Amino acid sequence: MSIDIDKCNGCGACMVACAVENNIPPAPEAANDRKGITWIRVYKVDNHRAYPERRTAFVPVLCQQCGHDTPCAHVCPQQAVDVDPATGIVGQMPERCLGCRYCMVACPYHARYFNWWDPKWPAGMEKTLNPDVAPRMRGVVEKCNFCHGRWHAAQQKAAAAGKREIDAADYVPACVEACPTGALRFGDLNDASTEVAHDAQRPESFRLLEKLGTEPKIHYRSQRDWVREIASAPRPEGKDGLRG
Amino acid sequence: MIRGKIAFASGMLVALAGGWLAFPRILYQTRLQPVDFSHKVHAEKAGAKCEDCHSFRDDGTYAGIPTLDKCSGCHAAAMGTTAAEKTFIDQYVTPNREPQWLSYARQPENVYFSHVSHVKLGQVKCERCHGNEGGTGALRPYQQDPISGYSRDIWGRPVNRIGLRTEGGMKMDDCVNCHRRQGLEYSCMGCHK
Amino acid sequence: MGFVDKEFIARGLRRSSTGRFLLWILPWVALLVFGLYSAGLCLVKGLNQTNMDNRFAFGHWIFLDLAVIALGAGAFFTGFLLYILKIDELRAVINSAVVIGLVCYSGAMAVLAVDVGQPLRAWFTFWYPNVHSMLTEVTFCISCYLTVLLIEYLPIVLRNRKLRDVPSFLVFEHELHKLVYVLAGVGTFLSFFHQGSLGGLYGVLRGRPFAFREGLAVWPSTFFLFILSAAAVGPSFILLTTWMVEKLSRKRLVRPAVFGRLARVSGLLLAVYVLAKAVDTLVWINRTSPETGFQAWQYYSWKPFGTWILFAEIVLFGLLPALVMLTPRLRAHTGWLVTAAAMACCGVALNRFVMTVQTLALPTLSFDPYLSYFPSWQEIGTFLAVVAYGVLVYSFSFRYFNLFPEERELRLEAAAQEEEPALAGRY
Amino acid sequence: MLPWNYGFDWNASHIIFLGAFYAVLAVVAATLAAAAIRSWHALRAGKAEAIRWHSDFESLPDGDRVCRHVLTGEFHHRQCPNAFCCGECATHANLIGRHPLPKVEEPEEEVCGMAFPLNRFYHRGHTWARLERDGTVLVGLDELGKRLLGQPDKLLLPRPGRQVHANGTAFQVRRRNAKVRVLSPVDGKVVETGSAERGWYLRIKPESNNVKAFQHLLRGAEIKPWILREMERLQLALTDEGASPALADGGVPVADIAASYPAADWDAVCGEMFLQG
Amino acid sequence: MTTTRRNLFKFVGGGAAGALLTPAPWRLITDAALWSENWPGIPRPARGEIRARFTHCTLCPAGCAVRARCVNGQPVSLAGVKPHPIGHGALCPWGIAGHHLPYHPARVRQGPVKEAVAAVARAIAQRGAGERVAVLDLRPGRTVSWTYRRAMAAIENGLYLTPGQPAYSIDLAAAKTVVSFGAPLLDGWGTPGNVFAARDHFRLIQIEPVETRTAALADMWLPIRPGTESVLAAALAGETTIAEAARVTGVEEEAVGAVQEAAQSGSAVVLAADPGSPLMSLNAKFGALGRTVVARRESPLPDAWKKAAPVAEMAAAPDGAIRVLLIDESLPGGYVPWSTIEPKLAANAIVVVFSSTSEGYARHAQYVLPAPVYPEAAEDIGPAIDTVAEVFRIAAPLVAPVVPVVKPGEFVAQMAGLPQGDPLRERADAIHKTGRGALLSYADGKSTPAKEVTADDFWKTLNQSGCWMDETGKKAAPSGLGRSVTRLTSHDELPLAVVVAEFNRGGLASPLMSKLERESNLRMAANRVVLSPADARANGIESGGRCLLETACGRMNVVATIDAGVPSGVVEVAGGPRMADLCGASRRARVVRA
Repeated sequence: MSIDIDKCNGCGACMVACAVENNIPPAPEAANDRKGITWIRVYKVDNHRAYPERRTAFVPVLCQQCGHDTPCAHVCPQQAVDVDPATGIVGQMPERCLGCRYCMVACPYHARYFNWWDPKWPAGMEKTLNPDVAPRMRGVVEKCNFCHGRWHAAQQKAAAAGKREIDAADYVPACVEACPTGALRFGDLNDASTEVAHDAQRPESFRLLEKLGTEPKIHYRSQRDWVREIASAPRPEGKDGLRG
Repeated sequence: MIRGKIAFASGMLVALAGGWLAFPRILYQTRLQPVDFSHKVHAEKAGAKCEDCHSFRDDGTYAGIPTLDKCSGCHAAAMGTTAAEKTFIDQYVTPNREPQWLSYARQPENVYFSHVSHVKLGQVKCERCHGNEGGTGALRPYQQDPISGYSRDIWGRPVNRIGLRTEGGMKMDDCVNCHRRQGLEYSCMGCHK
Repeated sequence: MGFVDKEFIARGLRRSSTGRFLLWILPWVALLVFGLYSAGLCLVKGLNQTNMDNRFAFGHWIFLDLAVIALGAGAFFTGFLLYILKIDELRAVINSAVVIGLVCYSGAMAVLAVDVGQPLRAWFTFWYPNVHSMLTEVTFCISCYLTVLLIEYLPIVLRNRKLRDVPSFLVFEHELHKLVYVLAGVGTFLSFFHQGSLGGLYGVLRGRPFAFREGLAVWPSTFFLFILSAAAVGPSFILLTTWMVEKLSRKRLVRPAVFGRLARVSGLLLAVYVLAKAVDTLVWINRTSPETGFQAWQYYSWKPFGTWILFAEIVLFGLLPALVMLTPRLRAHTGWLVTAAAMACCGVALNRFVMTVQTLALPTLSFDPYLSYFPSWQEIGTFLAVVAYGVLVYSFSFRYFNLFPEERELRLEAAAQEEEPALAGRY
Repeated sequence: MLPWNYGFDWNASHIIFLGAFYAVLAVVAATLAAAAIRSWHALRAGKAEAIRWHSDFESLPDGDRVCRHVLTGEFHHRQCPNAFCCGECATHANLIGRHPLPKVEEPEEEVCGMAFPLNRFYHRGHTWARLERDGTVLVGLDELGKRLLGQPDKLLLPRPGRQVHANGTAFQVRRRNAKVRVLSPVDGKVVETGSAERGWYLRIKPESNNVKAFQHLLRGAEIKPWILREMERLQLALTDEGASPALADGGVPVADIAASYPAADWDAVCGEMFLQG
Repeated sequence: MTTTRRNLFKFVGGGAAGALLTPAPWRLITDAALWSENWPGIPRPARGEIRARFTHCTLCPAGCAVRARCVNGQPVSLAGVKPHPIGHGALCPWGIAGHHLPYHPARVRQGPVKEAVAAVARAIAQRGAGERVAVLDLRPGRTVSWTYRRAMAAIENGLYLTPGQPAYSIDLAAAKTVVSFGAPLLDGWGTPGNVFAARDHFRLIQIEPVETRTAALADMWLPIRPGTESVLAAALAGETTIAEAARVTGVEEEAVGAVQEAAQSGSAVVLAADPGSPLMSLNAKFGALGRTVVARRESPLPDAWKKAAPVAEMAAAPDGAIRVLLIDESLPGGYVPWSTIEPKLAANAIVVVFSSTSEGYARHAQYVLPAPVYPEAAEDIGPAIDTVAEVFRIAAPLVAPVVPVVKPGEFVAQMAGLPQGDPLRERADAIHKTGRGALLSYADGKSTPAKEVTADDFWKTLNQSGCWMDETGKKAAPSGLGRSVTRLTSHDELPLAVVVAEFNRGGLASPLMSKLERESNLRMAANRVVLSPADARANGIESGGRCLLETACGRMNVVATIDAGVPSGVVEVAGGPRMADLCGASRRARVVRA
């Protein structure tokens, strides 16, 4: 996946679409930005300067689907996390998870979320749940899996047509589909012909905390120098410049 | 001393009997299907192939147990004289009420199973997993494990899965074994949702 | 009243009256009940009862578990010294050490059971283990070692005066005790591994440069540091507890020589640990961390975690107590001894705290806020339950089992002293 | 965990890890099993009493484990290495060989006002054994033992036909809070039970009448120093139990010591004197 | 231990040993784990046939085309319609989760319908001379708006009021430069898809006191002193000197110059946060009229509807004259601060609100009647501010109303005794009769000339999967640009200028909005304000602290966030009815600790 930060206006359509697609319940009363569940979260990032030099950018962060010894898959004690050799997508099996949260500790991108509460929808709203995704139970970890429900649907469609290979057009994650500005793009990075593969090669393209060697599969890009700096380690002096 | 041995042995005996004989009976709760339906009869009269009733939709999704309108297609009025049909028509067709069929092979919520990819791509026969349901004269009672909420067919009929025929169960192990044999083992999310 | 449970107390041991004993355990029982209530809340209502969150996925439960298990290392290490290295003086404390180990480990396990979101699935770790995960190693080793401890605890229980009257118990205890060195060996093996893998738990986190360490083969340096530190403070903690029990029960339980020996072992290992830790820290600051793009100084620019924490960990609570325990003149002085032991224990606790809490508090993404966390009363309560449980188990063991084999002897000696020195000389 | 579990494969890491795990389980299980089997055998072989005596002896304070040759002054300081089974003791053998016990004229020894007839053997647990003409052995409490237990509140004698073992329990006495297992001086089968009035408690058909069977028992010249030492121990025990005034040194113990020290924890005192664990 | 007790133990021991050799314990352990997968409280999504249905989003005037993924007819997710020439398949977060609204826990579920009818009838009958019956239509330009106007024409002294609706629309595609005075261009203004499609082709100059989402992505952001926009405008118009403007507004001179240059370079357009703002008249200066700013076109009407009440703004209504006020708040739209409405009401006025939320006018009305919410009601949406073509699109209902609702249109029609009938159908037929334009079908993206389909098919397609569109009409210059002057009564004693940084239309929003407002800090919740560190320090407020927002009209409990990105002297607030009521007239406030 590739994300053009210069396009993102932080509307949050991706976050809502994600929650709708993946049956993520609305926040309980006591939930806050530290206990909530947002498989994709748009962070409001700034250049640590005061008004009027302040400049803001919006950075959608989702599971970076790390490639090389994937931190979370590596530490899970009971194989609830695995990397699909075919797609490179990091899968999380809520039914196998015992909720030790070691994987969350291991993830540098905070892209994993724990079900602190039982999932609850307002009366009647459970009618609007997506049948292709199983709701999770309390006490397990969950995260973005590039809308596997949609992947299954695409496979099923291909199978119905007697094909084993899915049609790329049939499989687009909800966030990408929902993004009104076209900041998010999705495709096969290994296929050089795809847009994303091309995006990944751009000079202004970068990945978060690349030096950790986790080889994330989300390629961000921006023309603004200060935005590209967010890829690197935190700078303490800016810590009070952040909201929330 | 000897009395002690007897006590021990008898305790063991009681436990063994309970665990092997009583437990499987109390573990499952049994429910009857809403209508006494005969696959056999319908196979002869209505359609020879399973797909005739258990059809696929255009997008490849599996329609599963046919809905009432499919039935009322023929059973708008009584065709035979059986009591079963009469009750069916009186209770469901006429008031247009969907019968609450109990699906023996319904996988738990977190399983993604595509019939079309198995039947169409994999060339798997329905009987391979469902046994000869189509040939049965009557619907067997539906048995469910109330704790896990799984149908008994998922786990396989024998409670301990000992002496289970290869197609006898629909547990993850059974899927995996078959997939492994054909080198079709994917990631967790390949079959889970 | 006084004689209610007399027959359960070993002959020749002096124990307070039943009444006073009940008085002593009463507050602890109350604490236990409260703790169980808060633990129940967490189990029934879920972990939303805690103040942990997606960033602080590990809370003070994990930190205290690590600390407790490190302190409990006294059990295996004393066993190792006594049965494998045949340092016979330590027979005087081995029983007590076993009980302490049992308490620490079982307590830690209990808290872990509350800490995980789905305790009903905990056994998956055994059934579908991911053998590459340090946590798997921890789970396996700790549960095995807990079993071993229980078996080691069995003889102590069976030696109870009342139980001994049953011939089969008596004989079994006798036979089992003959084989206890095997268990000690197994225990040592297991403990070395899980103490290590507890350290590995953090060392392998390449996503957390603050914790990430290089190492040998699959084991990061923290693996070995944790083993060392645990082995080092284990004896200190035994020393500390024994001293406390002596003070509380106003009895002499072991000979000063034993204290001395424990301190010497502890001090020596602590010194080695401090050295290793220092080297490791330098390597980490100058190589490991920069390679991941994180400059080490930045970790310490987030208050309150200044460099002082490094100093406290390595010098104040590491080097200092080590020196004290290694200097014969200071060692001879109980006050110094106990203080040093206490400091050593604090040092390890601090180390576990840093590894757990600071690791999580520090931001990794440049736009992360720096977060702080304070446990909720349910979390604290749950842990207090473990403390209370520990005190209770130990109190009962101390009352009804012979935790300090030398106690009777020492009492008679004391009596002899006051009777008349000349006489005493002949015993 | 098992080869047919999902996620298992035969690679090095699985084999090493689970191998180690199962090895540990095996060792622990084996240890337990071994202990169980051996204790079963021991029980079958009736070693229980012997084991009890040995483990008791282990836990006895040094003062109670002094070698009999310290009594006779041949040693200044020696702990008995083999639980008072002098028959197995090489040292004892050659010491006895070099200088046997001096003869004593009087028929009985009178120590601190207590009479100890010399026509019998004394066990260090304050029982005596007298060889009868019919080859049986009478077993009773010696004078000090009597005075310690005074008039027993309860007396548990073994049924005739029961086997008793040297250093094992002969019979049990309850006095105040004291539960005393009086130790048998000899191996043998109980043929008749006596009582306090009759002066003896058990008539035993010993397993053998040869010297070895009585070798571990005190006799003749050993009695006096032994009893003196026992008096000191008693005194020590009493003071330790906070019983004052203690016996004046060499003072004559009253007929019922227990009665005269109501404050003392009699169980502890008797434990000391009757070599209980 | 007695032998019996010992034997009992042995019995139990034997039992335990035996049990381990049976499947029972192991199966129970497994089942316990499986139970944790579906223990009580975890819902099971309904399975069934999955089909796509189409409608239009009524949550804002943009009326984006929506493709709903439905299971057994029940929508489970919404998305835009890719081939749509205006929408380009884009939806905003509110639109994406729109299908949750019928189940919103805070929805108005019942109301005193009969009482309201009776009371209104009585009031109309008994009202004195000169007393008015008024309908306040928050979303003018719909077919139902015409129903209101006809009704008000049918009733003596009827008044049809709106919050004001621009008589122009903006042709972004034709614009090379956009000078926006605080218009949330990239965050809710117009039709998102249309704006973003055009975004790459124009230069955006955002003139705004704080850095909003739009400012953040603008090519040029001019931080301006709040309330001094008119001065800058004057400078751009050449009515004052640039130096003067720079002094007053705090914008650098060269920046002002640059804007002027860009604006005069042709095909520029000036936008204002308030469509009716006098700033819009700048467009005349820059010759945008008829090119980028064109006359708003409404789709054809049945001739029978010509007899309709004129459109008036609330401000224009005579004071104390309105006896009966019916407010159609069923769709969120413009909002007239209550402080503006109150003086217009007669002493014994009856206010009836059709609404699904208790947040808006429901707080002031005697009768609150539950209105249908999207996607329950068949509605049409008038052309959006950035729609140049003539369009007619119907929001076909996707679910039956889950609570007993009152359709405001029918209520008013009945009240005025209008002839029965389906206005939408009538209008559709009228449009079809003209034979102009084309019918765009969403299912296949095909566009067929209207004259080639029958009236019934026309109607059917409009309701199931399409819209009518006529782009042929030529652009005309709008008349009466920015006529209305919004007076800002100044309360200078209040230290802080209020800036609405979070665009919020009011009305219900899906519970999933918690993802943006509470589970992350992406959007400002209604109860939050943002302050500069200086102001916060001055009032002793720390970040996340509870405090009071006080204006001339009242006070409100809020949570403060401190952000160095906010200029001192400014308090950022989120929009919404409450906030509008709170600082409707004046735009100044004070924040104090609670």
